[in-house]
Amino acid sequence: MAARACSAEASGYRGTQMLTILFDGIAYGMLLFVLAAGLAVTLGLMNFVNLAHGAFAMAGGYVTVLTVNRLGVPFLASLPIAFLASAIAGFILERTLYVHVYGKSHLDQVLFTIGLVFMSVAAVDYVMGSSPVFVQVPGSLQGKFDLFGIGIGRYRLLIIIICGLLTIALQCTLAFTRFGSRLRAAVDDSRVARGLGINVNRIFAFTFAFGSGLAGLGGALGAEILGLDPAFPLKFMIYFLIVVTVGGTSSIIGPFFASLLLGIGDVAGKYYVPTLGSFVIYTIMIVILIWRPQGLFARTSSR
Amino acid sequence: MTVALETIDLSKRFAGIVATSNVSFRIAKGARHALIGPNGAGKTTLINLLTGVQRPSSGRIMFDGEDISGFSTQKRVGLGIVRTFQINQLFGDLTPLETIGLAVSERRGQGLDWWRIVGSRHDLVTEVVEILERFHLSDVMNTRAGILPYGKQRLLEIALAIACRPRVLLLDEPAAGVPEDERHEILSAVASLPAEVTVLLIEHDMDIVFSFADRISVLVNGALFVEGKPEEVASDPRVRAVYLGEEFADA
Amino acid sequence: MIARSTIVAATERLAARARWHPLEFAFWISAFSAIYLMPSQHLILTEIAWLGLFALSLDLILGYAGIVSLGHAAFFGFGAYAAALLAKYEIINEPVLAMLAAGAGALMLGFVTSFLVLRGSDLARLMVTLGVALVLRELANRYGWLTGGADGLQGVTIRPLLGTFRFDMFGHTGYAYCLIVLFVLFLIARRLVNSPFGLSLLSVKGNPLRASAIGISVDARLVAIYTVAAGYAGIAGALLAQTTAFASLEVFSFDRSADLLLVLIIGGAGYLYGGLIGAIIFKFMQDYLSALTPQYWPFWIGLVLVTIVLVGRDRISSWTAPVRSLSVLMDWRTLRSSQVTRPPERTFQ
Amino acid sequence: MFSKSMTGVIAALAFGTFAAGHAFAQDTVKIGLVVSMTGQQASTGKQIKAAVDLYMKENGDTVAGKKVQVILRDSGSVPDNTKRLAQELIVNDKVNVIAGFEITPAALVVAPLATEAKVVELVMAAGTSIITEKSPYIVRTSFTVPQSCVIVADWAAKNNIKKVVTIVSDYAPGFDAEKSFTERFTAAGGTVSEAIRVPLANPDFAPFLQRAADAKPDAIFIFVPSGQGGTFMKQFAERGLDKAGIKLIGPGDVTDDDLLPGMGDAAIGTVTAHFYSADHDSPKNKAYVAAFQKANNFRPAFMSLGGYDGMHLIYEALKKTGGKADGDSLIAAMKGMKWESPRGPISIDPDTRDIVQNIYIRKVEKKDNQLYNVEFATFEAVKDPVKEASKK
Repeated sequence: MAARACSAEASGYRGTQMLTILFDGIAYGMLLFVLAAGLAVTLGLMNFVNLAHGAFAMAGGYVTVLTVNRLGVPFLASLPIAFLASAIAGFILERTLYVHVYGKSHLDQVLFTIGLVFMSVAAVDYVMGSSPVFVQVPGSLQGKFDLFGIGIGRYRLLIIIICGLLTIALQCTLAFTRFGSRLRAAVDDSRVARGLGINVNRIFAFTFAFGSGLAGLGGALGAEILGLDPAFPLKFMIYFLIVVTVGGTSSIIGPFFASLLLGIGDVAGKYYVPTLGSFVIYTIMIVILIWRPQGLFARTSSR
Repeated sequence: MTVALETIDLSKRFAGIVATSNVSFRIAKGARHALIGPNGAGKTTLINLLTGVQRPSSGRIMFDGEDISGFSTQKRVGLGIVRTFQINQLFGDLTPLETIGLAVSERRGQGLDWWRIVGSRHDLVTEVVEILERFHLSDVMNTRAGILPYGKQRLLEIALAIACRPRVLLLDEPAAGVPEDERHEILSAVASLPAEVTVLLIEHDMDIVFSFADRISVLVNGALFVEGKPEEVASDPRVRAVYLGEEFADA
Repeated sequence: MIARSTIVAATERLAARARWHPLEFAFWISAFSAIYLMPSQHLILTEIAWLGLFALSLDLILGYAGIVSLGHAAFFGFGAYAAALLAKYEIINEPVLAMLAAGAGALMLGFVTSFLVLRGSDLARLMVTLGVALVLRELANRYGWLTGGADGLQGVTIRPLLGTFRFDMFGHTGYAYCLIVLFVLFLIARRLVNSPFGLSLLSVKGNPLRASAIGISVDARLVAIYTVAAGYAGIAGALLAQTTAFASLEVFSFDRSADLLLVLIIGGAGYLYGGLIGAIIFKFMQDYLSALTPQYWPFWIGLVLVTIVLVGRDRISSWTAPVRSLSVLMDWRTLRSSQVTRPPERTFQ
Repeated sequence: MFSKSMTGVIAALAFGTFAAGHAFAQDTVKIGLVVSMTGQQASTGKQIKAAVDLYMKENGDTVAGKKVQVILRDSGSVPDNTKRLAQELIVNDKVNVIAGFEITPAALVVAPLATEAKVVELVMAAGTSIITEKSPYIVRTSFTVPQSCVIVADWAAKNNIKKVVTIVSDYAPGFDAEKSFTERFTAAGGTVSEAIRVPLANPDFAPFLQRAADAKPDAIFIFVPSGQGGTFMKQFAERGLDKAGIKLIGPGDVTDDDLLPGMGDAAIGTVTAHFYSADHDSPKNKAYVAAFQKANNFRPAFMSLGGYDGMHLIYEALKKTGGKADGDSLIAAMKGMKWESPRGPISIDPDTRDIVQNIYIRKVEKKDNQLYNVEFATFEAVKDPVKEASKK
């Protein structure tokens, strides 16, 4: 009797633990999505492999650190600033540099963007120093509270809310606005879209800037959880790439689910089998890519 | 007659669309067989099926009485079923010399030979040169295929197929897009193909068809419509209606 | 009736690509004379030698078969750990044999993983190759009892070469050893790319559809060359491990694969010398920069990459003009060897 | 091919003359400083570099009639680079001392060179105990991980902490920390309910912390390499563990002075044992901190001391040998050297060539709105416990 009660309690406890882990995983996943969404679009739209995407995320992160810690801007207010800063940076780079590389081979694109990563890493190191930095997050966002025994980290909750809203907004833009339809047309087949008189380049420039902005926002939000130092773009590049390759680039729903899978898998893996490391994730990625080279969620109808 | 290549109820469907429906026809050994039909009649699909680029949804392909439906492209090439392409599919970076040299060494099963230097085999080179000469390519044998004049590229296309020693040769519009003055070279090359080689010619140009073929199959909407001797087909009213009529309308 | 002269000419032309050019002799003579002329440089020259071999192996798949890889370090690392472990646990004490064994191991690994890169877009290939390297890195990290994990494999002692030449602190033995291995493997590679097999690789790279239409089994050829390249990379790794008597997780790192691409691109892909020349330029450049500004040299490396791409690899390669002329004489194909990947088709839809 | 011989020749000339020039210039003592200025350990490398520069600024670059010259090389945190760079410094630049090494593998991989070339290897950071045993020419001015761990173990046992979960990074110093703490703590009657190891490369501590928290210990013992402490502390707070009454103890790496200011109030109350705090109350340290912060815009962290005292050790040794700079005389002079460092009184153990220093128990507190490790107990002249144990 007592034994059963106790075991039941234990299992209940385990249950809530699982939910806590799930919660963390979702938060992590959503963060990854916001970070990688831009990459997915640029890839789908221009078939452009941008390994330097993480650099924009890092930029956003450092902007937040500067505005909050040095200028004393409130944390939440600094997020849009981070977004804008990265977006502008993205726009300028796109117009000045990236635009010359679209026509080139994937190898060229990889070389080019890796080069940008190296440069950004060294540059930030020069300006900000190489030790990790932290955003002074308001106390109201620190710590956690319990909800039916589930540990809810305040900050992670914030992440889920913001990223959730962003995702919905993105999906709606793509689904219902004129821009969205043009974008989808361009992603489906840029040649046809051009034929229809859609200015693919302008759409791309805008999307690129927006994607960079999202990355910047992600970087700003992520600094607290992922940590922020000059090596950021290199550390997380792999994760972004996993998200887009596994998720496919024909829609943003694919990358979204891929991010969630990755986030939950990563956190749960570390909690339940801490000894296993990232081994599982990489293996799964390879398997998926062999099984579905176009990505897990790619539309199969398209040739 | 001895049958070289035969299809039995061959069908191919893509996502609902029927590209080839129950095509059953035979090509006699040494025949000069033409396959004609209006655009979108499924001629190219049929070739893809015959060469193994695509797999049939149903039906069989027989070669010398052997069912080869499941064979890979390269295996069929090994058997002697070789094709040319309607749009040039050449190795832009290779010269005709190298292209033919490659094809010959592959045919001789020396493709995995990684130790001997290309051209170290005298008999091979002789054969290569012979083919180049036959297709009037020896003068341009050291020019990149990518920058050859179009007519020469078409010749190389055919020469490349011949280098594989075909027993059945599938010619997909060999003269397509070749300016008038260069055509005769191609046509004579086609005409001078060794008699023992069975030829299936896919062609739009009626002059070529009727000057060349001793048997004609008409394909309409993926199905075999009419088959017979050139004069029969030419005189067949349905064909005139469906196909030639259209042709004339176009002209 | 065929003109004999044509046959002779044809034979000439077909054999031309394989003929040795004076500049090539000069290259190797100066490389070997460095054993005596630049004793103070042997340490860095050693690195150049194995890096050159590593880049050569990438050239085999990238320049000759058009396979893009961001994870070539997988085989390099495998070879390095294999050699180091063989020495540490005194399984094979003679370095040359150990090196060959390591190479063979990497070769097998290459064969197994080659089937992963047959299909899919460039990006998928990039990710798969990268993934393989990451997985190996994780494994090496997991099995710390064997590999030393994050601390690297300590306590490796490399026995004297052929039982007589010990690896001295000045890298004299090391350089001679690496250079000879490099030279032998280069000869084999050179032979290979000028053979009918090499020609068929170019055809597969240029137009797989057509290649299969003349009876070439494309997949088999890709598997073959990928396997060979993996073996080369493994041997390069083994050379690193043996000359430093050490192996750490870094051998698998992404940066290594990325640097490797840079090395090959600097020299130019598709004529075998690209990797070697790239290694020379890259190493001296890196050495110079990192001595000049120890903190921020990656910035300049990055700048070089970006510039190379923006200016265009073909044009950049012209600043290695003498080298180029050599390559041109050897094989005009290198003028376009920069087309290592087909123009991006919409593979991601 | 041209470019090869060209580059080769140029390099040969450049380096050649270089090396030659040095070979003749016997009146200079050369110190090869191999640290990572880029890559994972960059922050550590920069601390050391800054301290070395500071020392030379304060004490000039001539000692015992010799000109001291430091040649800096970036190892990029890659051990096999470290080996080659060290090798080149020894062979081509003919350095008298080879110093730096913030990661254990780097320090170990150079040991055979030091022995073969009879050159002093001065370890300014890496903290694994065994290092100094790998060559008779190795001397260490930083610390050994166990030094702090056993002290904090004693302290925990005395301050009714019964049940502990250990979290360490998955590499040699981590194992040292885990081992030395666990042995000492369990010997004193405590229990370690779970031992968690986190991957060294870009870690996400959250899941591990959750796991630790679910074990409901009195305290979590943490060791992570300097530089990762901040992220850890953030996530410790985010888990709400500070509120849950779970104490945080460990060697001082986690509350690295360099990062402490950014950690936020979550860090307050963390009890660590370590050999240096920027808050250490001595005139020498006050001066050191002031000068250091003036020269760089960051606080001196414990890692900087290895560099500062390392230079001091070299200078003093040279004075003692009257400028004789060969490996044997230098190492002989260094053994048993005693002096007052900003961190407090320290000496070099003549038997092990390892550092002997005070270990302080500190608690993170806010002083004039800045977080500091405030020392409240001192254990004097602590030797490396691992070597001590092995002696018995």
